Amino acid sequence: MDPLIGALVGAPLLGAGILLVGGRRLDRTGHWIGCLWAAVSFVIGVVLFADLLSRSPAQRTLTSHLFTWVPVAGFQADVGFQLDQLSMTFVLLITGVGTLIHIYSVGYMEHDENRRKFFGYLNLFLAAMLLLVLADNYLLLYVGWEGVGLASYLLIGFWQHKPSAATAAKKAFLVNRVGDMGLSIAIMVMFTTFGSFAFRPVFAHVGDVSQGRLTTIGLLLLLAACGKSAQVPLQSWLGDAMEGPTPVSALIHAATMVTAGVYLVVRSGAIFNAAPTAQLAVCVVGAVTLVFGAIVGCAKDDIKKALAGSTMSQIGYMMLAAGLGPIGYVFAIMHLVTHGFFKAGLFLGAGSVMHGMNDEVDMRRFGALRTYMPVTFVTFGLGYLAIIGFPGLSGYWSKDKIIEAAFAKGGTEGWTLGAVALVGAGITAFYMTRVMLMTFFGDKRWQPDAEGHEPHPHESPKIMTIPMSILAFGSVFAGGLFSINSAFLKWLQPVTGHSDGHSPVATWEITVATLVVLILGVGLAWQSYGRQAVPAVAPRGSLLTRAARRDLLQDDFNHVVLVRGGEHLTRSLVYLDHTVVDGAVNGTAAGVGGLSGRLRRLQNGFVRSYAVSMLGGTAVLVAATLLMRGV
Amino acid sequence: MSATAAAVHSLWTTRALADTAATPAIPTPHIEYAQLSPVLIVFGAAVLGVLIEAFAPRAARYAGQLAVSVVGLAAAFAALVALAADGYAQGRSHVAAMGAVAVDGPALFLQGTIVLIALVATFTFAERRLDPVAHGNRVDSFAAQGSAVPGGEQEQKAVRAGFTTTEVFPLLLFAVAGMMIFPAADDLLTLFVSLEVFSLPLYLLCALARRRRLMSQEASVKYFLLGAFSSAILLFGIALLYGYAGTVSYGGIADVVDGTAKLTPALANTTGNDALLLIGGAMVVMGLLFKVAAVPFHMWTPDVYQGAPTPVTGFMAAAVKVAAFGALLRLLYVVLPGMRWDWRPVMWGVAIVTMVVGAIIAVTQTDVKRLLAYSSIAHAGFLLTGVIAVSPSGVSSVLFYLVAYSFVTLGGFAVVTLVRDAGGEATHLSKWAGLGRRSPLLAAVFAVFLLSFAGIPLTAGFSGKFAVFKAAAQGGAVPLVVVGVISSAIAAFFYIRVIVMMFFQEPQPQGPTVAIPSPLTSTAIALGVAVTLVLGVAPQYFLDLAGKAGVFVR
Amino acid sequence: MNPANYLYLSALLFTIGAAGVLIRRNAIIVFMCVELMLNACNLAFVTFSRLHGNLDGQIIAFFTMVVAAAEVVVGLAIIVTFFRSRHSASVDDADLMKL
Amino acid sequence: MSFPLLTVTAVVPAAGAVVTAAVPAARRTAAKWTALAFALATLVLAAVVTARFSPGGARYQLTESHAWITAFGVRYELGVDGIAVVLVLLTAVLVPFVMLAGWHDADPLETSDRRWRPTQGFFALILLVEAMVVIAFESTDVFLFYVFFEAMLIPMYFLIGGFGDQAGAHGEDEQARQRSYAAVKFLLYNLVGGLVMLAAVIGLYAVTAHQLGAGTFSLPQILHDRANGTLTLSTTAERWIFLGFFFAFAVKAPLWPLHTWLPNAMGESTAPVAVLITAVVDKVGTFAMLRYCLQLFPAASKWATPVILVLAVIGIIYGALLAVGQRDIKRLIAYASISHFGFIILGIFAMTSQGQSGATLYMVNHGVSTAALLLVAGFLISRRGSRRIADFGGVQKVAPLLAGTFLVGGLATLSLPGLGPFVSEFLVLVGTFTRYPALGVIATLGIVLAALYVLVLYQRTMTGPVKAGIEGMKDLKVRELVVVAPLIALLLFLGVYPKPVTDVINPAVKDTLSDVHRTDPPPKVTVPAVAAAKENAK
Repeated sequence: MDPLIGALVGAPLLGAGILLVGGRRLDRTGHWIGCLWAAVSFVIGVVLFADLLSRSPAQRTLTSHLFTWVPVAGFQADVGFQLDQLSMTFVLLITGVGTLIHIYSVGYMEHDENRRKFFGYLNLFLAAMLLLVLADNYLLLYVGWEGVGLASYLLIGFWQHKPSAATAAKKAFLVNRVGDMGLSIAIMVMFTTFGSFAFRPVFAHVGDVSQGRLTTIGLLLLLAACGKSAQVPLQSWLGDAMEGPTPVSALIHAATMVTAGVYLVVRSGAIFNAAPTAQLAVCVVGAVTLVFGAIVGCAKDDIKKALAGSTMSQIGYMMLAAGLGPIGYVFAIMHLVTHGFFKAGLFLGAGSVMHGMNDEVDMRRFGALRTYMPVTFVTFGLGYLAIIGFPGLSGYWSKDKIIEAAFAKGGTEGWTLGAVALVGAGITAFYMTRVMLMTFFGDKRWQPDAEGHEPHPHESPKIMTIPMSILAFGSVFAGGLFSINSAFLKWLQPVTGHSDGHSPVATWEITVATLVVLILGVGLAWQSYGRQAVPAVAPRGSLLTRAARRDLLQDDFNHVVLVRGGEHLTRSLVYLDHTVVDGAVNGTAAGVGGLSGRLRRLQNGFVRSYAVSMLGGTAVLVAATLLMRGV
Repeated sequence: MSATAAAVHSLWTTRALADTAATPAIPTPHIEYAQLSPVLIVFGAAVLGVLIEAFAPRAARYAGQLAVSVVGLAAAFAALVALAADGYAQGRSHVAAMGAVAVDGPALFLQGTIVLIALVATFTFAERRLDPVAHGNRVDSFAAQGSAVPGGEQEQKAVRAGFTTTEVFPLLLFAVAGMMIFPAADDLLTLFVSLEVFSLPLYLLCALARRRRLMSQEASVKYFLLGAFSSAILLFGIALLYGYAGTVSYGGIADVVDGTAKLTPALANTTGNDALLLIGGAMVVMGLLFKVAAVPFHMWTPDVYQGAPTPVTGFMAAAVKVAAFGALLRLLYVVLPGMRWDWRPVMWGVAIVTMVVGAIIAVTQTDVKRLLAYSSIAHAGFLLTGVIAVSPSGVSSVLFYLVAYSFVTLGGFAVVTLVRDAGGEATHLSKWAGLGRRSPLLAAVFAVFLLSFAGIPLTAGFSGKFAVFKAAAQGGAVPLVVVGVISSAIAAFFYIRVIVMMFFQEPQPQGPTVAIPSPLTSTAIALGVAVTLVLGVAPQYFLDLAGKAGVFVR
Repeated sequence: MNPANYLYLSALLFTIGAAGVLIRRNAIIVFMCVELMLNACNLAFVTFSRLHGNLDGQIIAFFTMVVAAAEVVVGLAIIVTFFRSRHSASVDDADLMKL
Repeated sequence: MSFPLLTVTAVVPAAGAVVTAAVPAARRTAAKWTALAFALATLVLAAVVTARFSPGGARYQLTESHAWITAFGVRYELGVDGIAVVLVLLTAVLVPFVMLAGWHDADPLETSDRRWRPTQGFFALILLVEAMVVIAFESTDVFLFYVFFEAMLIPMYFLIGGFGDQAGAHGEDEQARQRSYAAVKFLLYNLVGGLVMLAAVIGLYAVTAHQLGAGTFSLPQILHDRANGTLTLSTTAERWIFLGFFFAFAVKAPLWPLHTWLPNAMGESTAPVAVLITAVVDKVGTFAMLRYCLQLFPAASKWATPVILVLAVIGIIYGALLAVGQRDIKRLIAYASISHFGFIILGIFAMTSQGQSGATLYMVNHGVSTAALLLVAGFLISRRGSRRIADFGGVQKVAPLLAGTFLVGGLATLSLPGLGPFVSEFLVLVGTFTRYPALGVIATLGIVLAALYVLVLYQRTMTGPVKAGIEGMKDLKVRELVVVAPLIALLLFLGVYPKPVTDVINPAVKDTLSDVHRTDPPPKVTVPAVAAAKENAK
């Protein structure tokens, strides 16, 4: 079985290699090759899953050590994999959703001459993501970590001729790099602490280390997670990332990559459990982000950006849960999976809409589409219900659990976090309803695009709608299935561990509360977007709205402080390098030259002055000699 | 003879006999002709040259002179080798000619060097392919008739008649003979006389350029006046030393300095008076520093080097340095070692000033010959660092450096003679722009010489520099080494500048042409390159040679 | 009288000669001043010879004279050609080459 | 005596230089092929050297020792340790690519002058540099090393000054001026460094001569004599001599603030020559720090370590920031290199096995990655006839292959995991962090800045709408692909499986560390790392 783990990563990597090296001659078949390798890895994943199920819960950890990577004295980095329930869950999510989105993209990217490259990148992403979740040590995880970063860079900037896309890609990579810095430093600390950075030895010796160090490691890991999972304060790139093709947004920036941060935290549970401060930090970040994202989501008119905001906020939920420790780990992952389904579904829906509307993204120019693209409407709608946590659908099962767990943390922390999570649920309901109404209901607000083509909304081809439907199915039933006598909990528990915190409030009370805020949110949205017509141009809106439209001014802050500041710094440094550092050297040269010119004048061509210098010299010579003797 | 006469004679003689008892008989001097043969051969050749000038028909002179010079010098070199082989370099080295001339390692080594330099110089003197043919006669770089007024009627005639100044060869030979004695001189009188013997011909040679005669004559006048001035000072120094020691022989003075010689108390007020010693010593040293062109006695160098006919410049730059440093070494190591604590600090100062000033002034030069002049000054400074290390390794390092330097210098000036335009040699640097394009080989050769001057590894210059600096450092003069290093960095700058000119700049439209030399000049240049590379890559043999020759007889 | 006085005299002559070299413009005169210096040396030699009671000094004096003579020959030749080509014997006119 | 393999490895390119230079002017192509043939022969020899070298064995292997200049106590001593081997191999690998990339760089514009033979000169000089660099890596005699350390400046100088690219921001004359300025600056900077070192070398000789009776430059002998106490440097002497050596190497490396010659030199010279400078010649500097500074003067090295480390870190950040601020592609890469050299020096003087192995590996990786990036940049520049970033834009639209390879080179430069540089950079950082956490963290900032300047460069040149002057741009030719593809393959290999290289390096590093009496700081919790790996692997 073990070699299969390697094959899991190898298959899409091979695909990527073929597609990128193969060149133009593969243009015609490229996309199918891509889908093929994605599917292969999914199949392998399923096989391995079956294998795991066939074992007793304690035996469900497979490892395979490929080769020694970097051996330098104490520093032993290996290329080795570890497949346990946690990574298995991710493998299935990644390969499954991944494959679906591959297929969807065949249709969506049909008219793009670089489709082959696109699939190459997608495969590359799958490989990197699988490496990330399968690595058995942090350094290899780091490789996958940056690998997905690269894939996301390439895919966001896929339409490189669009400056906005190129900029967004660059921004994404840079912000991620800041996070990666955290991860790499964390690894260094681990190495200096444990003399290793592989999961087993590190987790095994957590006990023998001062809490301070663990907190440091934890916070550094959190920094990394923030970068990858677009958590405050490193969230600013996700919105721009929507410049990429929609399937990318669905796969990378909704379902899988952005959730890597959550994976990192849960995977490092052993460390976090021993470092409460770090855990609290995770909770806070999560809580802040879930509100932040939700607010942003409310204000955006760009459908994808709105969804991006919601992604942020949902991941905030997961982070919050992960920060709660054993109480929350399982639910974090569970929400991650369900979110994978419905958010991917929503994005694909959005993509389908854009596909029908000449790539229009402004919701104020949609409206009344439900009749024109029914399948999209239905799938999107189901995803909508799922995300707002409509009772019985996936989101309900996972999100409520998180809210419950937040309360269960106990103490004021518990109450605050719980409250925040609850409010977040309400806002979620609001902005999702808003998206729903503005897109599919109301009256037509369509407008010709730049080239003046009137939009002719139409249902997307089967190849796109089928994946959408499958995802919709998932977003409806996944949560339920997981929760049947808490199968998911039992499945993950051996890895993450679990404890039922004693919630100060009963489960039913929370459910009721959630429903209440949900109805409030929906109602509010209906009030402002359903009852009255949506203006084609955005009204000025309140201060908060305007701030939210600008991602709550976070970008402006970055721009002023980092970009401007950086520019000034570099410009002054360039000047300094030229004038001071180099100037010193050239100055010396000039000085010698000047001195030379001055000394030259002594050579005035007159014999007599030469004679003077000779006689003077002799006098000095004599005097000096006498002086030496002191006569 | 008649009786009266005899009587008268007897009268005289008896009286003479009467006081012969009082006056001691003066012994007939005993001269070791064999050991002095090299010098004597060269002198003989010179005299022969004069005779040729006097009696041979014009047409025959050039060939005759060339033959005599070459043969004479070759013979002299052979004699030197023979002497060295007989072990005069080490074991049997002693003072010949009644204590006038030393025959020892350094002397033989330096004389050999000088003779070889002279041989190469003879070739460059004899070069007749460079200047355009004048009225059907091949001409060399010397004036048709030295006495004729530049541009005057008489000169026209001389040129038309195809006159050439073949006197240069005997002059060269006389100078060489003087130079050979100079480093071997073992008493101050010989020192002074030989100094004049090689200086006077050089004064004349400087005045004999075919092109730019005014500059040539000016150079000659400057050189002559300053040279005479310096030799006068030197002579006064000698007088004082004589007054101090009562003798002018190196050995004698050294004994007095060491206090080994017993002094007549009656004369104690003058004899052994340190003031005389110090002042006299300083003045003599100054005379030698003038010849080696050390700051502040260097000012004649650029002007003379620029004005003199380039072959002469090359000869002077190489040979005079060798001879003068030889004499300086002998003076400081044989006569004044006892008072090294007095002169060493002073020489420190001179060395530092020489290195730094030479290098710095050169930075802004625009004329190749002046540039090389200043570089020669800087090199004098480097050599002085070797002199200051009072140790055998110091001597040998200086000897080695002199060989390396002199042949590269000869080659360098030989190259300068080849780059010509309408007005003769094109010595202004701006004219050298793009030479690397026009004739890569020549430019490459000159670049090699420059790199050697700059002391880049794998060239003779580096080996020499390393040798002297090493000796200095071992002699405890580390600061001097540091200064040397810094000034060689400065020096590198202007050597590089020339290379930049030659290779990285576009050639100018009416730039100079490169004359195709005869085998004579080619030999000189080739030899320069050979020495540069051999001494740079495999210097061991020559270092040993210099090392063996590193001990002075006393 | 004290022979040392001869030394003072010679030193004086030497100084005068040197001063002349520095001060006078005419090449001939400059040269003559050099000769004067040489003769100052001679005086010194002879005096010392007398003091030491050996003949070396006097012999050297003769040598010096010969050398001086030779110098005159060469020197005058040079100076004359110089004069003929410039119609001036002023050493200050000899400044074609400088810097 | 055995076959003088090392000598031959150096002699072959030297001979090649002579032969190539001798090819008549008209037969330009013949000259190129001759040169390439010799370069490949050298590569084969280098491979043989590597094969014959046994990592576990003696410290210096394949040694040769002959008297050279006994008067100076100089011997012709060759010998390679693991570090030297990999660097020799790197040199031998890069030179053929440099030649291929510069295939047409030295074709004379007008073929009228029969005697003017720039092409022959160009290739001959490259071979000459290779020969000198190789012997410098191989020599175990300080003087021998110094000789070639200095001598290699001359051919480099002619390469820089003689063959600049015609793609400056200014006119032709200004171009020439700039170029010769750069060449002179390069030469003088390094010459001054070298001369300072000369003083130190002489000092070393004086000391050894004074204590051992006969002066010596032989590294093994000096080490041996120091070990058994017959040779002891006084603290002050050791420090002064160390500074003399280090100054020269710091100029060559280059270490901040002695770096300013590099941007000029790399900016004005053609891309292949720039590669030669930064990927081959500069390595001699860092290599020499590792071999001579640390081994000859351990105490002084430790004494100077704090300052050097700080300078190195400054260099990392400073170089990266200036790279961000550049408007000229080649200058940008030059400043990036300065930043990378900061990393290398940091690794060397962190004095941990990770640091030094990382630094050595870094030399290799930096060589390859910079070569890839610079050469592609060169193709780009020669197509557009300009080095100014502003003159480019949207290249990926017209020349996707060019853009792609450029991106890979860039990603290597920002040390993306999976490509060689990542491994070495991480090793250096870890190695530094274990002993100097603060410096390690600051240095880590460098990876963010690296991402910044690389991606900004890529964005401005390759993405966005196609700029005027780019429309007609051709994609990579076969020859160019032959140059780039292997380099990229090499980068991937080094990134995925560097073990073969580290296995060669590690023993040498171990010896060096024992010379400076340094051991790695142990982890807080003693998990025997290998055991941990095993435990992990089971």
